[in-house]
Amino acid sequence: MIDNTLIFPVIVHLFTAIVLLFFWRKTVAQRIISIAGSLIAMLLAVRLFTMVWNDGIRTMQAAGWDAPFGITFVADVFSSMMVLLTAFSGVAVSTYSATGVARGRMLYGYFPIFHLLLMGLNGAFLTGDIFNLYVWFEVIIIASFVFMTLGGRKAQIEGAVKYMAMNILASTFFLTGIAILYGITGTLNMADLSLKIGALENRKLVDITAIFFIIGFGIKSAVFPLYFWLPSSYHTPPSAVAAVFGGLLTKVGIYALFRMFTLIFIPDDFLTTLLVVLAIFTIITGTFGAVIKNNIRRVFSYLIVCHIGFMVGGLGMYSEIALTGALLYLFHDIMVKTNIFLIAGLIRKLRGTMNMDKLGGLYKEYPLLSLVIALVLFSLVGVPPLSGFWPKIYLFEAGFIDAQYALLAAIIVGSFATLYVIAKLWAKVFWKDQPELPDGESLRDEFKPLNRFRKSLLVAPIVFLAAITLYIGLAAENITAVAQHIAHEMKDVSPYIEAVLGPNVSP
Amino acid sequence: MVKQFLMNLLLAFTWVALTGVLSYSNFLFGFAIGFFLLWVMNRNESDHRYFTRVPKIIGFFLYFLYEMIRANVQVAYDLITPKFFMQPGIVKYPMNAKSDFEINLLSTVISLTPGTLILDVSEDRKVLYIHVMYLKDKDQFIQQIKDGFERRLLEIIR
Amino acid sequence: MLFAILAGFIVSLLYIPFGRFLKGRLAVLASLLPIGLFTYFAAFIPDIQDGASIAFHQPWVPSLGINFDFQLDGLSLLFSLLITGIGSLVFLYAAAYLKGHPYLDRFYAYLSLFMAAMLGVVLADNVLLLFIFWELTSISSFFLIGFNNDNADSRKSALVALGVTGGGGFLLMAGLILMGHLSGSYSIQEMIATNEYLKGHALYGLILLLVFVGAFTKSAQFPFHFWLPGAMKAPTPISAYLHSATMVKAGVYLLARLYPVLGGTDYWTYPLIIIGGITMLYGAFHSIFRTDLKGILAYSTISALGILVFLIGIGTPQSLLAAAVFILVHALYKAALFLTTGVIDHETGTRDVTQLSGLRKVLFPLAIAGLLAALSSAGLPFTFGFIGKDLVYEATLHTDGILPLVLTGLAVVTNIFLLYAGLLAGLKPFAGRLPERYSAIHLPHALMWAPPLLLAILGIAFGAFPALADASLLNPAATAMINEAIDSPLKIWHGFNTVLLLSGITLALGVALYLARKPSAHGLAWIERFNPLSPKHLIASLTRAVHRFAIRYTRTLHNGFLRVYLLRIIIFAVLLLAFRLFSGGAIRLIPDQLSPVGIYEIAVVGILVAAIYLAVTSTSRLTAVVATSVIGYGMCLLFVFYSAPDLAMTQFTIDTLTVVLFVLVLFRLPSFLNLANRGTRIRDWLVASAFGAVIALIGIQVLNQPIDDTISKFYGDNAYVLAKGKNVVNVILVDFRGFDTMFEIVVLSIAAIGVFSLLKLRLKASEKE
Amino acid sequence: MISILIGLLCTIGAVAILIAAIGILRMPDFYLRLSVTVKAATLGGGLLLLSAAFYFPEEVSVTTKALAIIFFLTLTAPVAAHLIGRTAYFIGTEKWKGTVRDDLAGMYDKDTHQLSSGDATEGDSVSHPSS
Amino acid sequence: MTLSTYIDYVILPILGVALVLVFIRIFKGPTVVDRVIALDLLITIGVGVITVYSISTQKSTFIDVAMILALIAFLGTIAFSYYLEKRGRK
Amino acid sequence: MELLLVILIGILYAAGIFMLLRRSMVKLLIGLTLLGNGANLLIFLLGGITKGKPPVIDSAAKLFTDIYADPIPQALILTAIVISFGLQAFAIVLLKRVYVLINSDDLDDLNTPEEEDI
Amino acid sequence: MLPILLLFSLFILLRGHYYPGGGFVGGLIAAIAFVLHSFTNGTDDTLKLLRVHPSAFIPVGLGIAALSMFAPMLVGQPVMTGLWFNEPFPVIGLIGSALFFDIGVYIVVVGVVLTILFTISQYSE
Ligand code: NA
Ligand code: NA
Repeated sequence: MIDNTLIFPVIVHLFTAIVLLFFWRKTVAQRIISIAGSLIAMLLAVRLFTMVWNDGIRTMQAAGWDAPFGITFVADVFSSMMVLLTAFSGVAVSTYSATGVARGRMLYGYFPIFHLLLMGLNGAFLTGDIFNLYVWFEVIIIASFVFMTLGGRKAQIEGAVKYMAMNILASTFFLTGIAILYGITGTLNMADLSLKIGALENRKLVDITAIFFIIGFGIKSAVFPLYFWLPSSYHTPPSAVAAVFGGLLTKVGIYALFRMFTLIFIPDDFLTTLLVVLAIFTIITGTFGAVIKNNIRRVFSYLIVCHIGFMVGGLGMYSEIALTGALLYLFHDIMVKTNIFLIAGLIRKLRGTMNMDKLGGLYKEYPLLSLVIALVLFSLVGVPPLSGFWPKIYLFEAGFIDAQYALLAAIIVGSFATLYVIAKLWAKVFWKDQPELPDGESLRDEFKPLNRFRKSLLVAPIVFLAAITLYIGLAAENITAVAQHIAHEMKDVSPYIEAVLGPNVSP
Repeated sequence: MVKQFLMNLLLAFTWVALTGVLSYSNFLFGFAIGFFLLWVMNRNESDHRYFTRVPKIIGFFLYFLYEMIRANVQVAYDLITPKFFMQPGIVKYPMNAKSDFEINLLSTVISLTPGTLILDVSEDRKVLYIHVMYLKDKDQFIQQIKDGFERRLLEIIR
Repeated sequence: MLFAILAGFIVSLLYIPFGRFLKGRLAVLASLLPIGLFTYFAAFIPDIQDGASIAFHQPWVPSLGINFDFQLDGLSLLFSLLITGIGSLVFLYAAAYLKGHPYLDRFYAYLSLFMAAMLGVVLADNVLLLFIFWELTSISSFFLIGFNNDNADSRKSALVALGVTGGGGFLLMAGLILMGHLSGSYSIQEMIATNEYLKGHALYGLILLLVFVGAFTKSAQFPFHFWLPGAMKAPTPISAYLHSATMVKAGVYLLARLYPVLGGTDYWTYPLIIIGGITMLYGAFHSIFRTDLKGILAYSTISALGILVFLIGIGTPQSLLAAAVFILVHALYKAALFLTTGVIDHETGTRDVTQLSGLRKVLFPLAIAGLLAALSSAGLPFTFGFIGKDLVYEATLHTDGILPLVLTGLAVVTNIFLLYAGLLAGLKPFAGRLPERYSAIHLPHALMWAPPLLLAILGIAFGAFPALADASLLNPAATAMINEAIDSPLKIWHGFNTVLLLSGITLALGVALYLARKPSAHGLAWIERFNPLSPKHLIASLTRAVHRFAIRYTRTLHNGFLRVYLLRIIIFAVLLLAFRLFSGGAIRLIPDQLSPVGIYEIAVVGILVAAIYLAVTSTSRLTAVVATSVIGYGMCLLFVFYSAPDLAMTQFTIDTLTVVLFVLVLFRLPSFLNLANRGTRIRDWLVASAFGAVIALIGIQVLNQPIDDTISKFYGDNAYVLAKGKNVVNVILVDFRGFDTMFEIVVLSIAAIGVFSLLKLRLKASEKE
Repeated sequence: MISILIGLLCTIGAVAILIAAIGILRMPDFYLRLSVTVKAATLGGGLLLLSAAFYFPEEVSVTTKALAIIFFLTLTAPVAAHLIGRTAYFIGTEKWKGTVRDDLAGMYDKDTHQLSSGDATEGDSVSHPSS
Repeated sequence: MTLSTYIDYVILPILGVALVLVFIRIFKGPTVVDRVIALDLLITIGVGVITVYSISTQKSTFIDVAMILALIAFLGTIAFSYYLEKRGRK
Repeated sequence: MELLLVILIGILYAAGIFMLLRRSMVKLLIGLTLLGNGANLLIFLLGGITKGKPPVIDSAAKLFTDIYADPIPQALILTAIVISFGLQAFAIVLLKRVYVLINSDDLDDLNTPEEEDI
Repeated sequence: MLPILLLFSLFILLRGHYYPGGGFVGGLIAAIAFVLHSFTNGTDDTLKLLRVHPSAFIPVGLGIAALSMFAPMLVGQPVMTGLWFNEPFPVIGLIGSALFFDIGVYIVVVGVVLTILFTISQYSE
């Protein structure tokens, strides 16, 4: 069946970016086009998701070449869900950016890069070809390099150098993995790879190949001991950018890990142990980092690391329950992490700093807004019944089933640390009165002078994402059903393979 | 003069079309025939230069080839024998060539000949600075270039 | 029933838009909610008394087995009535207490939220649902303790409370999930059905550990008790409500609720007896040294909670009945004392018990309330406290072995201290001479003295006429715990027996102590000398140590040096790869079908290797660039030799462009400095060589693997026939795999935009983000 | 027959290139190396290309390309040599001790790198540049 | 002996040796300009190698590669001289 | 030849890694280039190498009449080369900015203390 | 020099489907032609010659490539499917969407390379 629908989320962003490039120096037009493009992308993503949810996996054989000869695009529930969440984040960030990002940045390609980045993410989620995935990853990383350096402040450049070096190294690992994969199977189509790798006698080579992907994607998703770039860089770019990074970039690494390690490399004992151990250290490392930092975004950066461990741990346990938990966490995390960086940006707008010691009095001044933020923060912590709570049920249960007590303990420690850190943040930033600033520093409230419309452009995205988070939490049955469905598909990949290669292929 | 050249080309292409053999040798052959025909048919004094210049170009080319091989052999001999007997130096060479085209062509030719290399042209475009490998005598070298490349070149161009 | 529980949430949300209307006189209206709920639950008393239990079911997250499953039985009802009843009084009291407070609406919102959460805890039949509400009580408590959020102490106390209860919460969650996993359901009713399996399971101990820690943190058991005195930073009505009467009893409730599931084994009994025992003694002992009224009450609350845990630990029918009674007794008198204290604080501005006396002359109704509550807490005959204490002794005496002696002794000592504390809090401020400075005090609004008085009177009433609460409430509550009927009605008078003797001793010694010992700052100072040994300080210093370690860990790992990060990544990769490469099976060397080698190929490879060496070792940047481009050109030749003209072209052009770029950027940079010492270089060489060797070995392994050429055959066969091109590589690039190319040029475009912006964009100082 | 011609052309070309290679390796200073390599390599490369032109007689495009490359090489090689030679002189690349003459010395303006013809000052100096 | 073997066993080795010799100059330097001209020569030899290789394999396709090399090779040299001179000028 | 190439690839990777571990950003970039070359060559080698048979159909034919080199690795490498050029170009410019900012390319100087966060 | 190289680059572009070459290499050669021009005449001159800033080529090229990629969608074919004119054209051979795609690539590459190089060279001047 010819079905171009599933590539629409990619096309929309591509054309939005091209149109934006034609309006290179017209910032008003750029804002309008960007928000419009994001909204259209969201509608298309919703449509794609409902189609896939109702009718099953959809594929598109690019250029009309049947798999495995051409590049196949596949929308299963997992990828269309990721596209959907990306679209939500996209709408929020693009709206936020309209006021939240300096005009100078808009004049130098902020919005086109933003849409190309989103395009890259959607492409990565939808592709069914391993080398094409590499291309998407490169789109994502070059866009993120540009995003990270846009503006060229010293801190940004410093962060960017480290970010760049480690991400290019990750790409090299990825590429090396592809080289070996092609060398042992002669194919690049992921469904085909699933069959061929499954049939391969030489498990040692399979494991070795898998290691390259673990390291490549592990760097991208900031897994211990490969995470160093993240705390080095995420506190430097504008918050809108950090929101995309925090919400989506590490997650695309997680997505790829999940895809690779459920479809192509079925984890054996070696890989499971490896993933679980990495997860434990990741959580602990993130925990330690988060509790000692004083800058909001640095805290959030380490929390990202910490929570990545939850998801990797879920993958490592590799039971349907564990995968469900990890996926639930992933969905929740995308929404919340995007939002908390937007919130950090808003705080910065309100006070001119993100140093918790220099902040205070927000609850007194903006009680309602503070409550919305509190909702998001407590979702992050996983206060029941908010969104972060549900995945833990699955993860805990999976941990007991697998007797992964160390991982369980780590998750508990990580959750506890998140709670502690967020409560501390709340107390310092919202409860505490605004402290006296040291000499020479003054409060800069860039929010107050804005008119109502521009204020709402900053606040609406936060409320929007908070509403989604709230929905995820309160209507947990829906999202749970999605996660369970995906987890089931991960354990039984034959529908995926049949959708791609046709019904006559027997695994 | 351009007219004759174009005419000659046209004749060469016609020849190729007629014979139906699309190859360089055939084209060159056609060009030669065309040249001959045009030369025979030429009755106009002012266009006469075309027919003297073509042989001169060929002559210059042969001279250049000879110089190149001679110098190459000289350098090669020096290289493969253990001891160097060269005497390098940088010589200031006052040109007769004036236009950019002339200067470029001259310096290309000089540079392409082994043993000599243009290092720079002075800002007022009067002087070439030439690096020479076998510099026995400055004036003799200058004279050699003047009588050799530069004269022949200018004859063709002017 | 769902609505009854959700009402609190809904109301608290309504405070956001409508709260400001409630700040003035209308504040009293806030108490309509708890009063209404109290009435609602009170209506169930007859049914429950008849042994019925009311269930409610509403699907929520069926795939997780988490639904709105509620069950109203004796235990739930007892707690529900406590929550709504004392809630009603506290709501009313607060209307006067916090009159004119700018954030009164917030206060009621939090309080309603809390009340709803607490009702959820006690009514839930599903452990995860219970846990959800449990955590909500922690959160609302966090907001309530930190209600005076401009005060640093308040914030700190709120953080500590949340830290302890939240941390315990996560463990509890693990325990509950483990229980649910083992019994196959999260429903408590169904768990009771499988309780034998649970108790016999290897993980039973772990379940108990996790559940106990959860309950202990919430109910302030030693050594997690220290957050509770800190929580007294909250406004007094909150202390009365959350931190004495209701929330802190959630842990006790949980233990009581799970008794039929997990209780009755040695693993259950001994830890609870030991921890409960320590807590009750520790709390009671500490309470007598406090001079702050709220401090006294806080420690005596800890002690009371200890007693409850202790009783549930003993787990005999008597002890459970005793627990049910004591829950009610304690709630009544402790709330009364707190509310009294609140008025004293409100009117005199101090809670220092050494400063207070004679207030009966100005606050007479409160003096009555205080006196009655103190009497009840002292367990004088004809008070409800008397019945409670009797039952405790009864329970301790009826245990097995040598325990009765020890336990009873423990209980007696505890009760002596508690009696002293009760008198100190309820009697001392009102007794004696009224100091001059307090003579101008007027009796506050009735809303502030009526509630404590009512509570205190109830305490006496239930004591004088135990039947009032027995069959209707307490017996069903105990029945629910023990899962069988208890046939021993509460009596005022058991005759002359050991219990009465013990009561007498307790009373005599307690009163003697009260008369002999005056509270003083000196005593407080003495007990505070032991602070460094207290759990609070031990845990605080543990926290500091962890914090220090976290700093060191993070600084060491994330030290700012890119090369160190990269080194670690590579070492990690090498170790993993080498481990898998060398484990299991030897490495085979290349098969027979190798292609021959020409001299020129060797020359090219040799040059490549030498160029790599040059690039690595050169001290001039430009030389390094030259060497790098030689590598590129060498690759280009290799591509030519091995049939890849397109690649060769591209490699060459790209390489040349890269050189140009490098030269453009580098020409002003000075030459390299040798920044690494010999050791570092050797180490790096070792790591790098190991990595290279591993890659090469893997390459050899892969070469052994036969290549499947189906796809490349397909391309070769169809490139011209179907895709109309003869250069198959190009056909792949623009057709078969055109998507790659499309987005590869997107990569280039982004890079160009990036370069442009990076070099041109200079933000103004005002453009922060 | 034609293959013998091709073989011959190839051989001469290869030898010319070899000589250039020996030259660049053996010559004692930069200018001499430059001088040697440009020509020999151009000659060698040209001859090799010519032999390819002969080898694929039926493919006109190959001949065209071969000739185009030869043309291009002859055109660009001297220019490149001129540029790099001049640059080398600027940055003070040392000359061989056997160098007998340097008319360029002192002719460059140090700041603008403008080269005078020396006619005004008649700078026929033999001295080495001060840099 | 066919032309192909002659090229494989005589011409290409000669060119290979030439490549090595030139590379030694790149290696030795001593100055950047030495390396640059050696690089230039290296590419010219590369053009030769590719040309004879295309004769040897009878694939005229490779001539295209040689052409690209010849066309672009001097860009690097020019860039070097342009900027080295600029650096000298400060 | 495969063995020779495998060794070369190993050396490329090793050298690339060694250069990544230096303090100079220029060396870092060269290291990334070397790694990229190594990876490309690895794809090339592992895809199977064939001498002198480019995957171009003869002008007279419609199909291959002879064996030919696998075109897929070539297409992949081509894409990879182009992409890494994009990254490389950006990285080089980043190097320029670094140099302008800190007047050296010493990566150890890229550590603004945390106290200067905004 | 510039026109020769440009012509050559177009040649490489158009024949890419049959022989080595194509939009990518062609674009690089064209870009290099302009770079050489800028070396001899200065960047400003070259920019004048181009009339628009090279960065403007990027969206144009991307647009062409993207349109030729997505055009098949309009006729109900999968994205990227080759659409072809039936009759071959002289020199170029068959013309199809692949060629337009390659032209897009060519333009993008020219734009990208020139943007990068000119931005840097102007920056350092
Ligand atoms: Na000699
Ligand atoms: Na191509």
